[in-house]
Amino acid sequence: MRKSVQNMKVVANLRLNDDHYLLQLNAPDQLENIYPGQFANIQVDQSQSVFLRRPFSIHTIDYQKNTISILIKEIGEGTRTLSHTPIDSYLSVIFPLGNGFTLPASKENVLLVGGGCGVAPLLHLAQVLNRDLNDVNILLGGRSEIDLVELDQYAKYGKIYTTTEDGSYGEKGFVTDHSIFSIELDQFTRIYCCGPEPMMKAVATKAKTKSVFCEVSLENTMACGFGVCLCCVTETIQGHKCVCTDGPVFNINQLKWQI
Amino acid sequence: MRKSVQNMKVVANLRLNDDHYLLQLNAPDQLENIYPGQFANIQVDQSQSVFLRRPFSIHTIDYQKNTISILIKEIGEGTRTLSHTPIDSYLSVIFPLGNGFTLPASKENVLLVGGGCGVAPLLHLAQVLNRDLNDVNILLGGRSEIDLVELDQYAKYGKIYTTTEDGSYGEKGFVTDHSIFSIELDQFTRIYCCGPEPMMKAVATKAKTKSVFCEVSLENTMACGFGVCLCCVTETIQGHKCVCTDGPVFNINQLKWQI
Amino acid sequence: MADLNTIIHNIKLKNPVLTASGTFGYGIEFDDFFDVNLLGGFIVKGTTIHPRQGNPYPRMAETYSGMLNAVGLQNGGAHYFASDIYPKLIKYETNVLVNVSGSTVEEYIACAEIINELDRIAGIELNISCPNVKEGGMAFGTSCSSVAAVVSAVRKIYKKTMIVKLSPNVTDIAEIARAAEGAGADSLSLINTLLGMAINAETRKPVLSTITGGLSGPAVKPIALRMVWQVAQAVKIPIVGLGGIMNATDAIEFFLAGASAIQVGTANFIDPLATVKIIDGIDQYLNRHKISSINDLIGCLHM
Amino acid sequence: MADLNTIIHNIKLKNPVLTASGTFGYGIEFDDFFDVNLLGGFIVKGTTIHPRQGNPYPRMAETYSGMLNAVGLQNGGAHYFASDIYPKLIKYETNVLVNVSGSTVEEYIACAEIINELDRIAGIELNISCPNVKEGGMAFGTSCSSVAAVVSAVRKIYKKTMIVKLSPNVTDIAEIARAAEGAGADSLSLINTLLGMAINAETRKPVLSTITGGLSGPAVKPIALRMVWQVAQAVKIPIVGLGGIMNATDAIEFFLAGASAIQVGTANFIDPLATVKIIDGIDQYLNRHKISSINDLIGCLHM
Ligand SMILES: Cc1cc2nc3c(=O)[nH]c(=O)nc-3n(C[C@H](O)[C@H](O)[C@H](O)COP(=O)(O)OP(=O)(O)OC[C@H]3O[C@@H](n4cnc5c(N)ncnc54)[C@H](O)[C@@H]3O)c2cc1C
Ligand SMILES: Cc1cc2nc3c(=O)[nH]c(=O)nc-3n(C[C@H](O)[C@H](O)[C@H](O)COP(=O)(O)OP(=O)(O)OC[C@H]3O[C@@H](n4cnc5c(N)ncnc54)[C@H](O)[C@@H]3O)c2cc1C
Ligand SMILES: Cc1cc2nc3c(=O)[nH]c(=O)nc-3n(C[C@H](O)[C@H](O)[C@H](O)COP(=O)(O)O)c2cc1C
Ligand SMILES: Cc1cc2nc3c(=O)[nH]c(=O)nc-3n(C[C@H](O)[C@H](O)[C@H](O)COP(=O)(O)O)c2cc1C
Ligand code: FES
Ligand code: FES
Repeated sequence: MRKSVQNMKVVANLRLNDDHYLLQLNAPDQLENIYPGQFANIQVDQSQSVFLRRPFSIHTIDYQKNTISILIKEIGEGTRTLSHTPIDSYLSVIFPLGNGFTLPASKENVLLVGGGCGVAPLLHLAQVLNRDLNDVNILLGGRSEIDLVELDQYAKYGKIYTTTEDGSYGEKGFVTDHSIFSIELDQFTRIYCCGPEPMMKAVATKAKTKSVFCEVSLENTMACGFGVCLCCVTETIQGHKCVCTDGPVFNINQLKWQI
Repeated sequence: MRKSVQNMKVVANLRLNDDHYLLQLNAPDQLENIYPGQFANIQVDQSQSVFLRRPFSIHTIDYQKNTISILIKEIGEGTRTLSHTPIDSYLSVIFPLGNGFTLPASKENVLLVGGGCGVAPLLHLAQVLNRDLNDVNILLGGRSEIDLVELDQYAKYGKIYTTTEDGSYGEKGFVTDHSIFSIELDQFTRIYCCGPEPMMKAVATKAKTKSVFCEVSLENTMACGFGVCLCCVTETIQGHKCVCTDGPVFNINQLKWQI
Repeated sequence: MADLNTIIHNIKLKNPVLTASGTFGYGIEFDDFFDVNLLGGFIVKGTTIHPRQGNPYPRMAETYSGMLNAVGLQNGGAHYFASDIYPKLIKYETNVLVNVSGSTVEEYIACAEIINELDRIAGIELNISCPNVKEGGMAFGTSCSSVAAVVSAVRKIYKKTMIVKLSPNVTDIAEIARAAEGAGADSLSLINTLLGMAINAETRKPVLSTITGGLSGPAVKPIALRMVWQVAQAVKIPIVGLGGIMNATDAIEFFLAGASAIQVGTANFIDPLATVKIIDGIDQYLNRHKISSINDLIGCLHM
Repeated sequence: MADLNTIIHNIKLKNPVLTASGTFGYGIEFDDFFDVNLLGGFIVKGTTIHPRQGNPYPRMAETYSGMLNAVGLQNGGAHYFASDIYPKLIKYETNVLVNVSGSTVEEYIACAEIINELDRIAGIELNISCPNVKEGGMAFGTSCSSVAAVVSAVRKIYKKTMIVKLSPNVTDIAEIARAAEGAGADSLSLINTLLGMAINAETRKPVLSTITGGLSGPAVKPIALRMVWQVAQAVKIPIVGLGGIMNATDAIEFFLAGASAIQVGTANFIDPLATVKIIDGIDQYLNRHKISSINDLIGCLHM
């Protein structure tokens, strides 16, 4: 689908836990193919101090109902304002932006790793991978049980593994402490990872050790989101690349991470 | 009542016509004496482009329910945003500000003249004058019938006269074209006037000709509303005076109007 | 409760929050809102030797995240201040400073001499940066030689703390700051307003009676912060930072950039309680970061 | 439909709306959003003779009604532009201009010489005002002598329309404008970004890798408008106004202040359709006010 600016109607706004909200947005124009990992840049016009748009991964797409959903974690004024958008109001959304994850050409055994709000793009990814008949394994981590939102949704598309730092659910520890990393990592042909940078670096290190294909979805502060301001660069082996257009998904071999 | 900053709850928001809204605001602290003609300075924090507060006359007060009401005419971004404030949300309000109208010491025959949104402070004024047993006459003008909002409310406190520019209600013409000005003006001991500046000047001219006491309520752009920025001055015979603290009500003899 | 005490030359501040001249009246106007003694101090409105009517209306234009003003130093003059206002200010236990302005060096001197006689005035802030007067004002603040001339002249006759308030409308703020320091300033405050303009597209006229005016408010904060940081590298005397401070976070940023105290200006119009909230917020920040004194924050930007 | 045609020296514009360098990529990035040929023209990103990696991340900080950037002229260099980008731009029927930058006068000349060879480039915008590069850039734009030096040097070798883009970080913009005019500029564009700074109070570090950066967006509009107005009184060559233009009303204000055309910068990030909405809005304004041509608005501020 070509990127465009659309006024989307908020048709549902669900509070998942303390600071996570699920917004469902209805598009005026027919949605076309959106790739897992692509994102939307949303205007926040109900706040005095927010000036720029805020980027959010496309969490799910419903081509029948012509809606996308966005998973929002409140961290500042922009996310707070957006997560309180009343139903039936409109948001200006630029989408779809960026490149998605590289999908397997034929059936593979894949692992999705997500932590914190990094899980957002993984639901759509899991759904597409499952549709394409891959073996989908999904490892989700959080600080505590309450952070593991929408497990039932993920379970529709693959096998679920979980960790919590306090041990309240699943294995205790960080995602990289999960037993899957010590025993079974080679069985996966691809790892897709999304979450806080230290977590993605830890996963990338494990993947690199076992030479498993690994893609990560980066977050950077953005001004435009479509490749014109050059503010969102990350260091790659080919120099500065824009996270918004060359990413947000990068193969770990492209990045200059010390791993 | 001492001026203060209060978070007031919007308990009602009534649309009166195309561009007039009546907001009812509930105060957390017990309201004390507020004088007719005083105003409130309200923060607009739901808009990206509005920075300063917006001043509004106190339209009515209910000391039992602890509410004040504000009559808003939409003219720009600030008034548009405020008039769309949802019920149960909160507004930051500084009030009561400014000096009110000078009330008669004993029973008098008074005329209130209002046009456009200038009518706002006159309802509270009419009520107080009526309570104090004055003969209250209220002349309200508009472009058309639809502009004459809340006539039934005013009628509770005095005798109503009306003009419309298109003749759709009352006498045809501007307020100063009303027959009251040609025949009966001397019978009034006081005229209180509020509305667009050309209208107030026309009324002031009539009052001056017949040497009738006349007070007008001015509007100026304000930054603070409580006398510290010195941005809201008007020319008086004693030099620059602040509309927010020396006014908004001025005796026409104080002003340097060419009348 | 963290230690919020700080010092500007000879003035002890119980906390580093002052108010900006022209935005706090004579303090008295805020008595209804809160106990003004809670402030580290306040700076009363621009005072000149002769009474001034200021500029004609309109004097104000709202802008994106800010405002333009063209008040033009309306005030009753130094004698009126001494006779009519000063007696009302001696009730305050906190520091009161007077912002002194003039059209000529002689006027600055004459005004400062009168203020010098007032015991309870802790110091003056020399305003060489007002963009809203035809003569003098900002003109003094935009070249090193004129800065040096007016500052050294007033220095000769004014004995208490003299803060010099700099104009941001210059190519090289560090050079101006050094000129003021060299001429005897005890402290520098910055920034005054940036010269701006507003036009009403409907009437096709300038909004302000004076065509141009001074821009203040959060819109200017990034410029103010940059200048405070540049000046902090350039001089040894303490800096009072201001320009667009709306909340405690903004204030912390100015301390990190090198300000020993801050002033709150335009924010007073939006929230008359802004200063007290900022004092509270600074205390909370220091506690949360386990910093025992505000002085451990000043100029401590990690590079 | 009012007449929106206007002229900047030799460049005919079908409407007075251009885009600001560094905020519109190479135009191509907007093809998805709208037909770029609707614009009066666009100015591609800052180009230097040698390829530049730009500054390290982070390069951006959001501010009240604005943003700071420290991109630092990341670009593939003039040769890359000529060989790889230019061929993609010849499809456009509207005016394409190149923003030319350098660290030395020689670099400016070398870059302009390459652009001079490109038939379909209508002109250059000489960027003597970039605050985000260590050498050259803004330094050229802040003194009359260096402005004259770089402008006259490039003038000798560049034959088509040369717009000189001024820095707002100066005491006297009119003086700088006259220096550029005297040295052979065909037109002046202003303003580039204002030098600003952002600090993260939590990490106690500057937000930008370069500590300071360039402030843009509606926060700076009043300053930009004032400078356009001052420069319009000072020079005879046409002015291209920019700085914080978000909508048609903002644009009208710049025309009234004396700009013959305007550029839209940061607004493109917030609304990629801002330019087309502004063109529409200008047309509506002219019709509503019964003004037949945009040229009857330019500099027509009622005093
Ligand atoms: C491609 C992409 C996809 C994203 N997808 C999602 C998503 O699906 N759901 C979701 O909740 N969030 C997502 N984010 C992050 C989201 O955009 C930020 O949380 C949001 O912009 C913060 O805005 P704010 O105004 O609430 O916080 P701000 O007030 O802007 O920031 C609060 C604090 O967080 C820091 N911060 C802000 N943005 C980022 C960032 N991107 N990376 C690191 N630190 C930051 C700031 O420096 C500041 O200290 C995504 C970001 C990107 C770039
Ligand atoms: C003491 C006082 C009492 C008031 N009482 C009421 C009231 O009870 N109800 C009510 O609806 N309004 C009242 N007003 C006017 C109200 O404050 C303005 O309409 C409001 O500030 C406009 O804000 P805005 O953002 O909608 O318009 P803006 O976008 O700020 O302005 C739109 C246009 O209107 C002009 N404008 C704005 N404010 C004024 C003004 N005060 N006088 C003349 N022109 C102006 C602007 O120049 C601009 O051209 C009062 C004003 C004052 C000073
Ligand atoms: C309405 C108004 C009046 C001002 N009057 C003065 C003054 O008399 N003397 C002075 O030095 N600065 C004056 N200033 C400038 C402020 O003291 C301050 O330097 C400036 O507003 C920047 O701070 P802020 O953004 O926090 O307001 C005035 C500012 C405003 C908005
Ligand atoms: C991200 C970014 C990059 C910029 N790059 C350049 C540049 O390469 N050359 C240049 O002359 N100006 C550059 N500018 C300045 C803009 O062209 C413009 O002068 C400035 O942003 C003010 O306009 P605005 O407020 O409309 O954005 C850049 C601005 C931004 C925000
Ligand atoms: S956010 Fe502008 S280029 Fe990526
Ligand atoms: S609005 Fe500030 S003094 Fe009247």
